Amino acid sequence: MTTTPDTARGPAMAPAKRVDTRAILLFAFVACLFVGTGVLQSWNTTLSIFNMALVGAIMALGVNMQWGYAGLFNVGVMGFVALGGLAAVLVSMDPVDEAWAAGGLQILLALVLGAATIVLAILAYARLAAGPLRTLAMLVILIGGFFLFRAVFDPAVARVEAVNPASTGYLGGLGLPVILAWPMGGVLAAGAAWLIGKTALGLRSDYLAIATLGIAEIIIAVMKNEDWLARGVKNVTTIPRPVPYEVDLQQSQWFIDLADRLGADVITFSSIFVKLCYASLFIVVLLALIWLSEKAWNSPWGRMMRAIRDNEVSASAMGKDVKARHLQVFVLGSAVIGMAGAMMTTLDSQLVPGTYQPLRFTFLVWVMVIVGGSGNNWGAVLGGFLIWWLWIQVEPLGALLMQGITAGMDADSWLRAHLLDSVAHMRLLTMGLILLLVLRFSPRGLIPER
Amino acid sequence: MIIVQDLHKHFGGFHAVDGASLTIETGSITALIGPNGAGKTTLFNVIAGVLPPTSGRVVMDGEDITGLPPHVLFSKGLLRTFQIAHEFHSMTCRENLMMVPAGQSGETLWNTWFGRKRIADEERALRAKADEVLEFLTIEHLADHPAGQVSGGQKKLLELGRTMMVDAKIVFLDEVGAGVNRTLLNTIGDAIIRLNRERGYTFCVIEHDMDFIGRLCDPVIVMAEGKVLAQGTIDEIKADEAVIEAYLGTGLKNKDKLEGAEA
Amino acid sequence: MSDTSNPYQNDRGNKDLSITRPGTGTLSSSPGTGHAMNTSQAFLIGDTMTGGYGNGPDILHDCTIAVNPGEIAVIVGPNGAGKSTAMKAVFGMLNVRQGSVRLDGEDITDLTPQARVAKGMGFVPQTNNIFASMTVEENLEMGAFIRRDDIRETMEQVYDLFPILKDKRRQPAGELSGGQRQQVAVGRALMTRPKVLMLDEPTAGVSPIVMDELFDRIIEVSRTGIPILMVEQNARQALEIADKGYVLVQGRNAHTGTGKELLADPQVRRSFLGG
Amino acid sequence: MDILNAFVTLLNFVIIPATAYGAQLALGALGVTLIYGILRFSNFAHGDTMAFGTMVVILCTWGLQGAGITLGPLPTALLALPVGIAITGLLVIGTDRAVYRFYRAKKAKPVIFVIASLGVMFIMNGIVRFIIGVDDQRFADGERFIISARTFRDMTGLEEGLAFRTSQGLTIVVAIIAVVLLFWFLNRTRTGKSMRAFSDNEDLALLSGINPERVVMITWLIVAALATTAGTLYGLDKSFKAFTYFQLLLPIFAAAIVGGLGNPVGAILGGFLIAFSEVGVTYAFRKVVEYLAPGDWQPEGLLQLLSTDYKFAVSFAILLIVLLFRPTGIMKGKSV
Amino acid sequence: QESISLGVILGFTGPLESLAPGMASGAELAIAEVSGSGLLLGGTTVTPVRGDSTCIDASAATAAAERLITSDGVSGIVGADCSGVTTAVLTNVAVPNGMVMISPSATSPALSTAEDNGLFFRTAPSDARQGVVMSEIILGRGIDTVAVTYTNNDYGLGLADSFQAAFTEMGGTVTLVAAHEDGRADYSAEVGALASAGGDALVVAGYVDQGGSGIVQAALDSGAFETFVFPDGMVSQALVDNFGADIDGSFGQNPGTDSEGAAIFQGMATAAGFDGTSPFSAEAYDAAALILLAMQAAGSTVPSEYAGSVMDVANAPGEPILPGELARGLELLAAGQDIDYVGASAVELIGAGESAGNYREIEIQGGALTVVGFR
Ligand SMILES: Nc1ncnc2c1ncn2[C@@H]1O[C@H](COP(=O)(O)OP(=O)(O)OP(=O)(O)O)[C@@H](O)[C@H]1O
Ligand SMILES: Nc1ncnc2c1ncn2[C@@H]1O[C@H](COP(=O)(O)OP(=O)(O)OP(=O)(O)O)[C@@H](O)[C@H]1O
Ligand SMILES: CC(C)C[C@H](N)C(=O)O
Ligand SMILES: [Mg+2]
Ligand SMILES: [Mg+2]
Repeated sequence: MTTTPDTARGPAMAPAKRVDTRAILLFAFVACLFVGTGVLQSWNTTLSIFNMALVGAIMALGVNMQWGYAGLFNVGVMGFVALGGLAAVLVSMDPVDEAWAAGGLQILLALVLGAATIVLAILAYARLAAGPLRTLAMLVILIGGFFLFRAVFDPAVARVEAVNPASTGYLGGLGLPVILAWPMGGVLAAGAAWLIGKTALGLRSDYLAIATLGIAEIIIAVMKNEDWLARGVKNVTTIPRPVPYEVDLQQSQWFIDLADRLGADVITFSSIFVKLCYASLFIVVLLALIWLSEKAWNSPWGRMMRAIRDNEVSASAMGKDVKARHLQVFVLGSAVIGMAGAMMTTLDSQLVPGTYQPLRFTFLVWVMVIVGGSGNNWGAVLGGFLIWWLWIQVEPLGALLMQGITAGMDADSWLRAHLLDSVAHMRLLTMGLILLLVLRFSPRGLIPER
Repeated sequence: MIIVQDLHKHFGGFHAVDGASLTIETGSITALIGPNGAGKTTLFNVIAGVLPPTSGRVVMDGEDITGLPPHVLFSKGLLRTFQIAHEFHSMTCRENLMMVPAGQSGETLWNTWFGRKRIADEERALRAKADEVLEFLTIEHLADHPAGQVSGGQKKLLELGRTMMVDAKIVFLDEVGAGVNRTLLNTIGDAIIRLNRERGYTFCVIEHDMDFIGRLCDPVIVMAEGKVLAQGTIDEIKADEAVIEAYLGTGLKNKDKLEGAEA
Repeated sequence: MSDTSNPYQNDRGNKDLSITRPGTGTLSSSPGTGHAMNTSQAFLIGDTMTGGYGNGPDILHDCTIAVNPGEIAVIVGPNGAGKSTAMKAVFGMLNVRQGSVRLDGEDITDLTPQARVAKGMGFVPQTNNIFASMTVEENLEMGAFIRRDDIRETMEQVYDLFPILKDKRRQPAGELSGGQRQQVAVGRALMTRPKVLMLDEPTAGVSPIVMDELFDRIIEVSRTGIPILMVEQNARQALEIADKGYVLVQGRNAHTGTGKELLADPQVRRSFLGG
Repeated sequence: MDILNAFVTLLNFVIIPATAYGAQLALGALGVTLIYGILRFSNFAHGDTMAFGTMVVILCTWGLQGAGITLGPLPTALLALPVGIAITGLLVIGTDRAVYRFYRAKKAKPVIFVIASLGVMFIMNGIVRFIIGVDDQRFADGERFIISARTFRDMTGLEEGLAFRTSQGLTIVVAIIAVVLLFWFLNRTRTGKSMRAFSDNEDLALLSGINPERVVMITWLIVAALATTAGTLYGLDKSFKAFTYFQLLLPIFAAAIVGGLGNPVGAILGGFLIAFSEVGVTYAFRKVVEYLAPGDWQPEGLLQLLSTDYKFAVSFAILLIVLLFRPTGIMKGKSV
Repeated sequence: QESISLGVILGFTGPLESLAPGMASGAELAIAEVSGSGLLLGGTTVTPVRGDSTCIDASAATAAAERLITSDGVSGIVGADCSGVTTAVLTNVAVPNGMVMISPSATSPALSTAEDNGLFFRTAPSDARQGVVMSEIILGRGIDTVAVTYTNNDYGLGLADSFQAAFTEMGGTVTLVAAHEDGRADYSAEVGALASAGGDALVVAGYVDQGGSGIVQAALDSGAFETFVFPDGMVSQALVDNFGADIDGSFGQNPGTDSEGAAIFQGMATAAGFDGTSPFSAEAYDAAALILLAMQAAGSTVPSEYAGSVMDVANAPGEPILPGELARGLELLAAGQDIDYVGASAVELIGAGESAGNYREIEIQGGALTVVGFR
C-alpha cells in the first residue's frame, strides 16, 4: 500500500493542487489513441467513437457516484439508460392525435388507478394492525385494483395500438425539442431510482446487484411489451435531432462554401461537422457534471460519503443518516445515467428496446469505472474513453492479431482457414485480453482514488 | 438522563439482555461491568439504536427514544464508541475526526457548489479542533495516516477522539481501555473527568479494568446474564459476593506456585 | 458477516497486506539472512530486527525479543510502539530488513508463516483472530488443522479452561461477545499444541475473572515447557507472571529485565504501566 | 377422470418442466455459489465455463460415438463427462493461476475479481467459439424419454399426455446428489471446513496451517465438475449453443442469490423458486379449469395471470419480493 | 486498374452469430465471382470487408459502418442483417454519407417507409406480405385455429401482426399470440400457455437457431402440438437436422422461387464449401451481385451515381441473369444492353426497392424438407 501523506489537501476544500502527472499522461495516451484512429482510419470514425465515448464517460460518472462514492452495487445501469432513451421519445416525438383520441386519456386514467391501488395498499398496510384483517384488506385492495386496472387499461391499449401499427400505434411524445429530453431522462431515471432506492437499498452488495439487475430487466420488459408507450419492439426511429442533418448541410450554400474554403469534401465534411456539433454538446454536459462531482467529492459531503462507504454502522453512530445519503447518491447517479441514456438515444435517433443488453449497458460501464479507477471522477471518465475506444477498435485489432497469428502458417492449411473464419470472435477475446492486462498492471484502476 | 425499563433483547432463543432496568443519572459517570457475554454491549447497541429491542423501553430526558435510528440519537446528543474499533479505514485519522460534527454546511450538496466560502471557514475551524484532539490523544503524528493502518490501540484512541469532536449530552464508551496503554488510559480517564466536570457530559462506561472504574465511576452497575446483578459504589461492588463470584474472581491461583518455583 | 446490524461484524482478514505477503513492496534486500546477526541464544529469538510494512518506513529498529522453554516473555509499551509489528516480524508476516529470526537454533527468517506453523509456532493476532462465520467448535478444529492425531482431548482441555465455550460450541463465533471471542482465539491457538506460543494482547476485553484464568492457564502451559511470548496492555498483571519483560518504545528496546525488575523500576511504572 | 386429466395437465406443463428447469438452474447455481462462498466473488465466467466443459464433452462424445461406444439407453455423453471435467478442471485452475491468484495476493476487493472474471468470460467465450463454432450442436443419444406423451396416453387412456425425459430425470437426480454431497463435504469434512475457514478469514487460515493454494485448487476442481455436469445435462436436454450458455448466467445468478449466496441448499431452493415462478405465474389455467369445471362450462379467457412476455420480469419481481423480506436470500447467504 | 471494396455488415457475434457466416459467404461468393471475371468496369477488382453489426447493438453497428465507409472507403454495403441495426446504420451512417446499402434479410415492414434518399434496398420481402401468404397456406390445408409465438423483436412482432390480421380476416381463429425471447434457457412457460390456449397448429415466427427451435422442442416433448407452421426464420436445413421425422406433416414457407437460380446457387455454395440453404445466404449473394451490376450499369463505383441503376438491373426488361452468370451480366451491361437480374432468390424489386415476395411452400416429409409449391 503506498499512501503518500497528502499535505496539500489542506482545508479539505482546496482542489488537489498537486498535478497528477500519471493522470495527465494517461489522458494524453488516450487522446493519442483517438488521434491515431483519425489519422490511420478516418476522422469520421474517430469522432463517432468519441461521441459514444463521451456518453460512456457520463454513464461511468454516474456509476462511479454510486459505487465509488457510496459502495452501492448497481447492476441495473441498463434500465436507467433505457429510461433515458424512453424520455427522448416521450419528449421529442410528435403526439399522435388519433391515438390520444382512441384512448390516451383512458390509459392515463388506468395508470392513475394502478398507482392509487398501490398507494392504498401501502396505506392499509401501515394503518391497519397486523392480523388476518390486514391481510384480507390488502388482498382485496390489490386484487380488486388489479382487475379494475386491467379493465380500464386493456381496451384502451388495444385501441391505441390499433392506430396505424406499422408507423405509429402509440401515443407519441410531447413534440418538444429533443435537448429537453436530456434533463427529462435524468428526471425519469431519478424517479425510478427513488422508488427502487426506497425499497431495495437496504440490500447488501450482490443482493442489491441482483435486485437492480432484476429491476432493469423489468424496465426493459415493459418497454418491449407496452407498445402504446414507445412502440415496443417495433422501435421508434427518426427521433428529431438537436443538430442539423447532413443532407441539409450538403445542400446549403454556406456550408458548401465553408467546405470549399477548408478544402474538404462536402459529404465527408458534413458528417464530421454534425459529429462535432454533437461532440460539443456532449462535452458541455460532461464538463458540467465533472465540475459538479469534483466539487462535491472534495468537500465535507464527499468526506461523509467516504465515511459511510467505509463503515456504515459507525457513520450512522456519528450522526450521518446513512439511508438518506444512500438514497441521495443512488438517485443522483441514476439521474446522470438516465441523462446519458437520453443523449445516446438522441445520437442514435432511434429507440430500440432490444438493444438493451446487460453486457453492453451494464457490465461494460462497470468495466469503464473499475479500469479507470473507482472513487475517482477522472478515472471514470478516462475509463469511459479508453474502454469504449477498445470496444469498437478491438474488431480491427482482433483481426490484425489473427493475421499475425496465422501469418506464419501454411497458406492453405486447415487451421489457418479455420482461424481466419473465426476472426469475428477475436473481438471479444481481444477485449478480454486487454481488460485483464490493464487490470493486472493497475488493479486499483488507472487513476486510483487518492 | 437515561432510564432503561425492563429491556429484552433476544437472538433466536438466546436472551442476551433479559429484563434489564437501570437508570443513568445526569452528570454521572456510570460504570457498566459484568462478565463476558453479560449483555453489556448488546444493551449499548439497543440504547444506541443499532439493534431493535425485543421489548422494553429506553427513555432519555423524559422522551421515549426506543428504536430510534443511531443518527437521530446522535443529533439528540447521544454518542457511543465501539468495542471493536470501527474506524473509517480509507480516511486519514484527521478526516476520521473532521467528519463527526453534525450540520456541517458542506454536507449539503448545494453548498459544495455555491457556498464554498462558508465551507472553507468551517473547515478551518474543524481542522484546528481535530488537530487539538489528535494532540490530546498523543497521535498527532498520525493525522495524515490512513486510519486503517494504525495500531490496534491507536484505533481505540481515535474512537474516543470522535466523541470529543462535538458537544455531547451523554457518551457511551464500550471498553475504551481494552488495548490502550495504561499510562495513556489514565490520561483518558482525566479527560473523561474533565469533560464531565467542565462540559457536563454524562458518561456510561463499560470497562474491565477495575482500577480505572474505581478512579472514575460512581455508581457502578453490574450486569450478568442479561440482568442487572448489583448496583452501588465501587467499594460496595468489590465487596459483593455475587459479583466476586461471577466477575471479579479471587486472583491468580498459580501465582504463589509460580513464586514458589522461583524461590 | 450476515447481518448489517451486527455490530461485531468485521471484515475478512485484516486488510493488512503484509500479513500474508511478507515483503510485498519494492524492497529488494534479501530478508534476514544476508544480515544475520547473532547477539545471543534463545529457543525463539527475533534478533536485532529492523523492518516495516511493505515499502513504508521502518517501524522496528534493531529490536530483539527472545524467549526460552518454560519462560513467559511479555512485551509492553505505548500504543503504536511496534509491539504487534515485532510479533508479526517474528512470525514472518513482514519484511525483516536486517536481523534474523531463529527457532531452536535454526534460522527461519526466510520461512513463510505457514511453514512456521508447521514448525510448531502458534500465534493469536490482536484483531480478526477468529473465524466469525464458523461455530466455536469448528474454530477449534481449524486450530488443530495441521494435527493428524486425535484432537478430542485437547478440545476438552480448552473447554475446561473456557467453560463458556462449551456452552456455545454450536454458535457461530461471530455472534459471541468481545471477551468470548478472545477466549475462542486463544483456544484456537492452543489446539495446535504448539512448541511456542505467541499471543498479541490475549486479555484485551476479558473480565477480571477470565483474565486471571487465562494467566493461570498461560502459566500452566508454560510449565509444560512451552515458551510463551505475549504482548500485554494489562501490563502489571502480565509482568507479575513474566520471567522476562521487554519495553518497546518507537520500535526499539527501551528497557529489558525480569518482570519483577521492570515492575520495580519507577520510570517504567510511570511511563508505561500507568503509575 | 377429469380430475386426473387436470392433474396430468398441470404435471405435464408446469410441475415437471419447472422441476427439471429448476434442477438445471440449481446445478449451475451450485457452482456460482461455491465460488462465492469460498473465493468470495461472483464469477461471471461461469456460464462460459459450462460451455467449455460441455464442448469438451461433446467432442469426446463424438469420438466415442465414432468408435461405436454407447451407453445403451443412457446418453453417451455421460461416459465422456469425466474427461470433460478433467480438462475443464485444468482450464479453470490454469485461469486461476494466470488471473485470480494475483488479485488474491493483492487482497483486491471482490469487485476487481468480478471484473477480472468478465475478462475471463470474454476469453473463454472466444475459445469455445474458435473450437466448436457458434452453431447449435445436438449430441443427445440413447432413449430420449422415460415416458413420452403418446405412450402415456396409450397406456392410461387419458386425454392428456405426460412426458418425462431421460435428461430431466438425470438432471433432477444429479442435482439432488450434488447438493447433498456438497453440503456434507463443506460441513462435515476436514477439507471442506478448511475451505470455509479460508473463506472466512484468510489470514487466520494461514496461521492455522491451512494451505490456501490447496483450498483454491479444490474449489476450482469442484466448480469444474459442477459446471461441466450442469452444462452437459442442460445440453442433453435442450441443445448446445455457446450463446445460450452465456444467457443462462442471469437466471443462474438469480437462483444463487435468492437462495442465499454461499449456501448449497439455497442454490437448490433458489433454482426451484426461479423456475416455478417463470413457469407457474404465466401459466394459462384454462385447460385445467375446463377439466375441473362442471358440465360444459367453458372459461372465457385464458385464465392467465400475466402474459408470458413478462415471465422473466415476473421471476425477477418474485426474487425482489423475497429479498425484501429476506435480505440475504432464503437461506441467509453471505455477502462481501 | 482500379480496386474497390464492398462492406459486409452482419452480426458475426451476438444472437444471430450462427446465421452470419452463411450470409457473408453468400455475399463474398458473388464478389469473388465478379472480381474474378475481370469484367467489372474494365477489370476493377473487388474485395469484401467484413464489419460486425452484432445484430442488436446499434452503436457498435454504426461505428463499424462508419469505419467501413470512412476508413476502408467501401463503395457499397451489403447489410445489415437485423432490422433494428439496419435502420440505425441507414439513418446514421449510410444516408449522411450517401452510401448504398442492400440488406439481404431485414424484413421489418417499417423499413418500407424509412427515409433513405433512394439509397436503401433489400433483397428480402417485407413481412407484411408473408403474413398473407402464410394465412393462405394454412387455410388451404383445412386448418382454421392456430396459436402463434413470435420472437420478441421487430421482425417477429411485425410478422405476427400481419399474419394475425390476414388470418382472422380470412376467417381463421388465432387462439393466442405469445412472444418468446431469444436465447433464453427454457421455454416451458410459453409452451404451457400456448398448449392451454390450444389450436390445430403452432405458428413459430422465430429463428431456427434461437428460441424458435427451443419452442418447437418443448412443444414436441410435452406433446402440446404436433403440427407446426414455419415462416422464413425457421425454414432451413437446421430444422430437419434438429427434429427430423418428429415434425413430419409440419409445413411453412420462405422467400424463394422455383427458379433454377436457387438450385444453381446451392450447387455453387456447396462447391465453395458452405451451406447455400442457410437462411438469407441466397439473398446476400443477390445483394452483393446487385450492387456490382448496378455499378457496371452506371459505369461508376460512386454510390450516388449507381444507386439509381439498382432497380434497373434488378427488374425486367432485360436478359435474365442467374447465379454464376454474373460475368455474362457484366458483359451485357458493358455492351449497353439491359439485364433483369434474377439471381438466387428470383429478385424482383418493388415499391421503394424491396423484394416483391415470392415464397415457396415447404413441408416436412419423412424427416426431409420438401418443396411442395410456390406462391
Ligand atoms: N448477533 C448475535 N446473535 C446471537 N447471539 C449474540 C449476538 N450478539 C451477541 N450475542 C450473544 O449475546 C451475549 C451478550 O453479548 P454482549 O456482546 O452484549 O456481551 P458483553 O457483556 O458486551 O461481553 P464482553 O464484556 O465480552 O464484551 C453473548 O453471549 C453473545 O454470544
Ligand atoms: N498495516 C500497517 N501498515 C502500515 N503501518 C502500520 C500498519 N499497522 C501498524 N502500522 C504502524 O506501525 C506502528 C506500530 O504499530 P503496532 O501495531 O506494531 O503497534 P503496537 O505496539 O502493537 O500498538 P498497540 O498497543 O496500540 O496495539 C504504528 O505507528 C502504526 O501506525
Ligand atoms: C437475419 C434475419 C432473420 C433478420 C430478420 N428478418 C430481421 O429483420 O430482423
Ligand atoms: Mg462487549
Ligand atoms: Mg498491537
